[in-house]
Amino acid sequence: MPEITLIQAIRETMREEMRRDESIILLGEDVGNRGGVFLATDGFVEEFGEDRVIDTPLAESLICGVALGAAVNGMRPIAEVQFADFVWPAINQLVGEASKVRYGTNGTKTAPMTIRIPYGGEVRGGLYHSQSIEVLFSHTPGLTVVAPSTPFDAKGLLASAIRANDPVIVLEHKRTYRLVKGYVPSDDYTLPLGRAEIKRPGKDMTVVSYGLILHYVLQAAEIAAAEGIDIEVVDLRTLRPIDAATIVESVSKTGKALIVQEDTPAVSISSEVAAIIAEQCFFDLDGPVMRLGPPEIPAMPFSPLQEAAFMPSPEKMLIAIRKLATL
Amino acid sequence: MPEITLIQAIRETMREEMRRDESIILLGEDVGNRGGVFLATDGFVEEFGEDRVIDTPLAESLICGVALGAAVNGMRPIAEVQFADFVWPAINQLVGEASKVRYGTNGTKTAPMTIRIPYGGEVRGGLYHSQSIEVLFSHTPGLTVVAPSTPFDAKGLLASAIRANDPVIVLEHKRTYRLVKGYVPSDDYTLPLGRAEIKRPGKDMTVVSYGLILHYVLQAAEIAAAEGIDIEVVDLRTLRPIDAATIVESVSKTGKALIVQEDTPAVSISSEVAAIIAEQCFFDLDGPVMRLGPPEIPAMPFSPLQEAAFMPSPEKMLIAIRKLATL
Amino acid sequence: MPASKHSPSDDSAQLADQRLVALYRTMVLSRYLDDRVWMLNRQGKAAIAASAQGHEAAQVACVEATDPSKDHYLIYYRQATAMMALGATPEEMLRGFLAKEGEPMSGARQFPYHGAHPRVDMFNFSNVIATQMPQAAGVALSDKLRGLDAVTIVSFGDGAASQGDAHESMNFAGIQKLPIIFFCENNRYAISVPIDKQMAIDRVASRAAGYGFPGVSVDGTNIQEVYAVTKVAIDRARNGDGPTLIEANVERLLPHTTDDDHTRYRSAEDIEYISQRDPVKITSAFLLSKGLLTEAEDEAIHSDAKKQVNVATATVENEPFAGVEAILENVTERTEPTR
Amino acid sequence: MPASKHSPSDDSAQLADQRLVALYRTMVLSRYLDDRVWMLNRQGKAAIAASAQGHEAAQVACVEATDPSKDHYLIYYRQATAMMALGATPEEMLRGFLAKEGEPMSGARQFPYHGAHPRVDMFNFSNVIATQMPQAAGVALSDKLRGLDAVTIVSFGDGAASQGDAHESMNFAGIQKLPIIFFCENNRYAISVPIDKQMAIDRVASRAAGYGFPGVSVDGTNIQEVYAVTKVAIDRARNGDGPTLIEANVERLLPHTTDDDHTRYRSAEDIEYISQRDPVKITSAFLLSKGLLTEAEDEAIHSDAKKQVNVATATVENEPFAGVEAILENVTERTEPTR
Ligand SMILES: Cc1ncc(C[n+]2csc(CCOP(=O)(O)OP(=O)(O)O)c2C)c(N)n1
Ligand SMILES: Cc1ncc(C[n+]2csc(CCOP(=O)(O)OP(=O)(O)O)c2C)c(N)n1
Ligand SMILES: [Mg+2]
Ligand SMILES: [Mg+2]
Repeated sequence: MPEITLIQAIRETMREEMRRDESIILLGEDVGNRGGVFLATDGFVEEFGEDRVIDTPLAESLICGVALGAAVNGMRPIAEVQFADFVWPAINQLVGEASKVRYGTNGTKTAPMTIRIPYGGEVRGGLYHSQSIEVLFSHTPGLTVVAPSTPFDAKGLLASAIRANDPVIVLEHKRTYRLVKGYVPSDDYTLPLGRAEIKRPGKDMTVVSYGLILHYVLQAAEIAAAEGIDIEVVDLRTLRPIDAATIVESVSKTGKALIVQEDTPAVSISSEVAAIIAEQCFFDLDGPVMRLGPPEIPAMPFSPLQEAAFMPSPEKMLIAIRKLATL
Repeated sequence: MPEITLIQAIRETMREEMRRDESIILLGEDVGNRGGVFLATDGFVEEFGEDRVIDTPLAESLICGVALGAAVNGMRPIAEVQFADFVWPAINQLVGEASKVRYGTNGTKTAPMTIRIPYGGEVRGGLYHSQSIEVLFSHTPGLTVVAPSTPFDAKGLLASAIRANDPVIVLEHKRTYRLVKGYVPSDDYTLPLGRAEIKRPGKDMTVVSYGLILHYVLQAAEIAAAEGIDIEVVDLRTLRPIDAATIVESVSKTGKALIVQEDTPAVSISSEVAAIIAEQCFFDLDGPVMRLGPPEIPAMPFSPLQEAAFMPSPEKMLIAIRKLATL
Repeated sequence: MPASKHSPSDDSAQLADQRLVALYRTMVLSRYLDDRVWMLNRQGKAAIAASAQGHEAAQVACVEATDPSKDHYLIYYRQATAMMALGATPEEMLRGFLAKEGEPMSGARQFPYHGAHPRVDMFNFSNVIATQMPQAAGVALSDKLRGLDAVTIVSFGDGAASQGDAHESMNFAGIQKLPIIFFCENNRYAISVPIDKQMAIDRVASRAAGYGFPGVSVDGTNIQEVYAVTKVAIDRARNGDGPTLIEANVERLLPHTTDDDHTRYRSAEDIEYISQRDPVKITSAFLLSKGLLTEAEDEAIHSDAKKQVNVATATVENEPFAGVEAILENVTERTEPTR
Repeated sequence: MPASKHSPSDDSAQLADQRLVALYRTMVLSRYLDDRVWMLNRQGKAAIAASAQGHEAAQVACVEATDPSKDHYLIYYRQATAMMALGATPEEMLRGFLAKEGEPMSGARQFPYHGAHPRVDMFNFSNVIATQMPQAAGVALSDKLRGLDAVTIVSFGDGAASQGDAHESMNFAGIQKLPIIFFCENNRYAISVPIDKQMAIDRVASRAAGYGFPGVSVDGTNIQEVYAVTKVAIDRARNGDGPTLIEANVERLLPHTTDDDHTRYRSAEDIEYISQRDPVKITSAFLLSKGLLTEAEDEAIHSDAKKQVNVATATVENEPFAGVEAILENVTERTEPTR
């Protein structure tokens, strides 16, 4: 079985699910003849027709609101928000509405919808094609948020998202689409929502991450290993709910924790992970919890030098890792 | 000087600022003849006229977008979002746009605008008139977020917000509007943005909070004092940037920290405060960081029993305080 | 397609006499319930109420033109009368206002009228103005894709017409020729903001031209007229001819909610004027004048409504508040981790 | 007020002959620069480019009707020609594409064309479609409140017209009679989505009727016609008569951006058709036929443009990338705490 890219995994998973379940429809800007700006739906309108692959007007609140209405009325829509930076107009329909459908009707209505959102940077996208937008979704009860880092995880988590009976936000890191390759079984499988995964076992220190950065963490871990620091790498995979048990188990074992993310740190995923560790690992910690992220600036700038300065690179991680190792 | 309510402090501050500075205009739903649904602008249209007190159509993206445009063009607009629950349509203009005006123009343009947002519950508001919406704003570089808990702070922080040369989000807890009274000097003063305040000094434990809950923390602290637990109460006052120095100093002294908030805990202000403590107070901590908040449900329900179950009450705080004291 | 003043011509669009009386009965019941709820609020028993007074004729007539066994109703908070026309009982409504155990729409988690009704497909997820409009387009789209013979009726106020969601949903409905009715209850106010601060045009209905489907403006105090235009729109939608925007011109007889005082922003003349446009009075006068109702029958309808509301109040007032047992349930299907 | 096809009648709305040639010169320069940038992208030097090819006539004509010394321009990403008409130099533009030190709009923090220009009040905070429209209403409002004699011109594509922000801003501008021009460059595509999937009507301009101000649809390849309608609109706005919606019908001659391939979604006939609507060719033919330009002069304009672009490229290509020294600055006025 050949290796495929993460975007191929997304595409094949959607295709398989749409073949399996007629109630799945696709909605978004340019998802039809264009096949999506990242080609996630390449060939879909040809196979499934214009009724199931719907090019919408340029209006994100509409896209997500229509998906919500269709979901409540018995379909399983998959809405594509073209870039994460453009999800803000839809927040009202997602965070305000979709998250509360089941709760606000006390279970009479449900919204089995999937929202796919390409996010993240290092693609020379500048301030408005590079944003990380996970915080608000991950904060919101009623939503589920996944952020796969590998093609294998992408398939399993996307399939679970589509089959879930509640709204699931699927955050796909744009840079991983073609950069990250891996083996993906062609058979039908799903991965549980809400479970982190140890992507590399280790005993000296836990590094928690997700998305593109996870791969840089693995690179840093190899270099650290050569320096005699054995790192356990936790891939969160689901950002809501965060799998506290896996984090706590790992940190209780290693005694040290570093959290690395591409999003700016204040009030973020790394805050929550650090808080979980501070609450639950106090008696096992051998050093302060450390966080590494970009500077607190509005978004990733466009100039290649500025972009590089923004990204947490393996080099920056190694500085933190070496420091934490000696504490 | 008599005690005034928090809403009076807000009203008087806006009135004084508008008398002082002609470039200040008010925008919002029902801010004119109605004087705002909470009467924050009662009498304003009579004093300042329809040109400076503008009833807008029902459209939050418009309100905030217009405020942004006016700010960039030399005015100092104060926009009122009627209830926090209805701010979601405006996120694109606030988080997407306003936050990046200075950065994205490298300083050529600035947006001196104030967005007042009544938030929070315990007002029998149900799922859609009780929400806490601080997370996303507090995460966003380029924004400043204040959340005063007393009339004195409300005046000082609102005046600073209005005079600031960048967008400031002012979160006003609806329940405090009439519940909380205090002395407010009639002279012109401001409070620095970005500074927490010790609202009660103590030596055994630090409790961090803000908004309505701060008052319940103070109540709990009195009871705890009678039980021999001397609590230091930190009022964050500004949620972005969070005043890490004050928190760290307090926790380094007391060795124990509890964070209490009305918002649901996952990926929230309490996460960030816990993370700051975990990063910076490791060597001074005598127990795990504790957090107390409502259950992870979409919002505060309507039934009075359900609402009470949601709120972190002094009783619930005391359970946590007693537990932490013995650890 | 400019906004047109509808003249009922089609015979099928005429209401049978005895249905007229039945609709009037619902209007009166709704009116009594509404007065009661307002009183309960003044007694500190109901947290808040938004009144349908003034909108009753438009609401019963609209519902009458639909088929509750298959159609979808995305309502908004000022539609007590529509809800009752669709079968909500005074007890159910009161459980909403008083947050009582067994409240059917949301288990008293939400404000009155919010949630989903268990028997008819009538729902309103939130208090956020205009969000129901794209959702309604999604409901209608999924019916159309599956070839189902159902129409979606989405209601909203004049204020809602200013929201981006109103524009986006009508535009999409026009493009996709969806089986949907956009039913605007124009009472000329969004809380205190009068219509001339909400739009620079005379009729909301004229916006439909920008979306490629018909817009009709009707006197919302006239049951027959509202019924007729709605029936035409429903038939259009069922025939696959696409959406219609209906603007029912009504008055909001009371302040925005129990929290409001409309004398702050409405002139005395205006308040006097709207009392002349009370649809209950107008409908009663019409039925009496046409001989479809006698004074005695009218009185009986009123006293029956009063009795129903009294009985319901007595029953519900003593019920317990909705409890906390289920407060953690129905967040998502899976059990959420608790802290 | 229905959308009207404008027939220039007013004399003041006629462009002087030598201005016509000057505008054509800008169009040609913009065209050469655009081709160059596209080439630099193919060489891996420019990260992305959105081309104004096909929109040039509309843009120069619109700018010509305004007063850059006092008016405000809220542009969007497809307006290289407008920017150059407003004084942006080829060097400045190239610094944007190549992210070079000294890029004037944002210090190369943003995509090309985003940020604010230091000399003219021309800006575009973000790539997010239609957000500039409420902002423009705010700019116009604040001029109006202070009695300033300035007009705000806000430009956007046909796709942007579907956004809620488009509706909300036009509605507000109508209510407040703001001095603003909504200038829609309708190229019939939002990336790949054709106009009939964006709206069920023929003309974006007809939406203006729903907001109480005039809407005009013009041939955007015709400089004189665009100039004339814009001039009328600007005069209206300066006279306090409120907004105008102008729809300039243009073609997008190239794919959406350098990342796009429009053969995936445009037919060969359509691509052939639009090449007939190239405004540079049309304007050149017009000027030649009217005797306002000789073949030799036309050639000189082309070779001069080419030379300017060559010089600019040679200069800018060797400049360093915008550096990281200022990356933490200009977040807010106060210094942000760093971690
Ligand atoms: C998005 C949003 N903004 C503001 C509010 C507060 N609010 C509740 S009702 C209302 C006025 C609505 O007016 P209209 O649509 O005309 O309906 P009516 O109450 O007149 O029937 C407002 C501003 C809200 N619920 N949602
Ligand atoms: C809110 C938002 N959604 C999606 C996008 C992605 N996007 C960039 S340009 C574009 C099409 C815009 O079409 P139109 O407004 O017609 O302008 P044109 O490019 O044709 O000039 C889209 C969908 C965006 N930038 N912003
Ligand atoms: Mg109204
Ligand atoms: Mg276009």
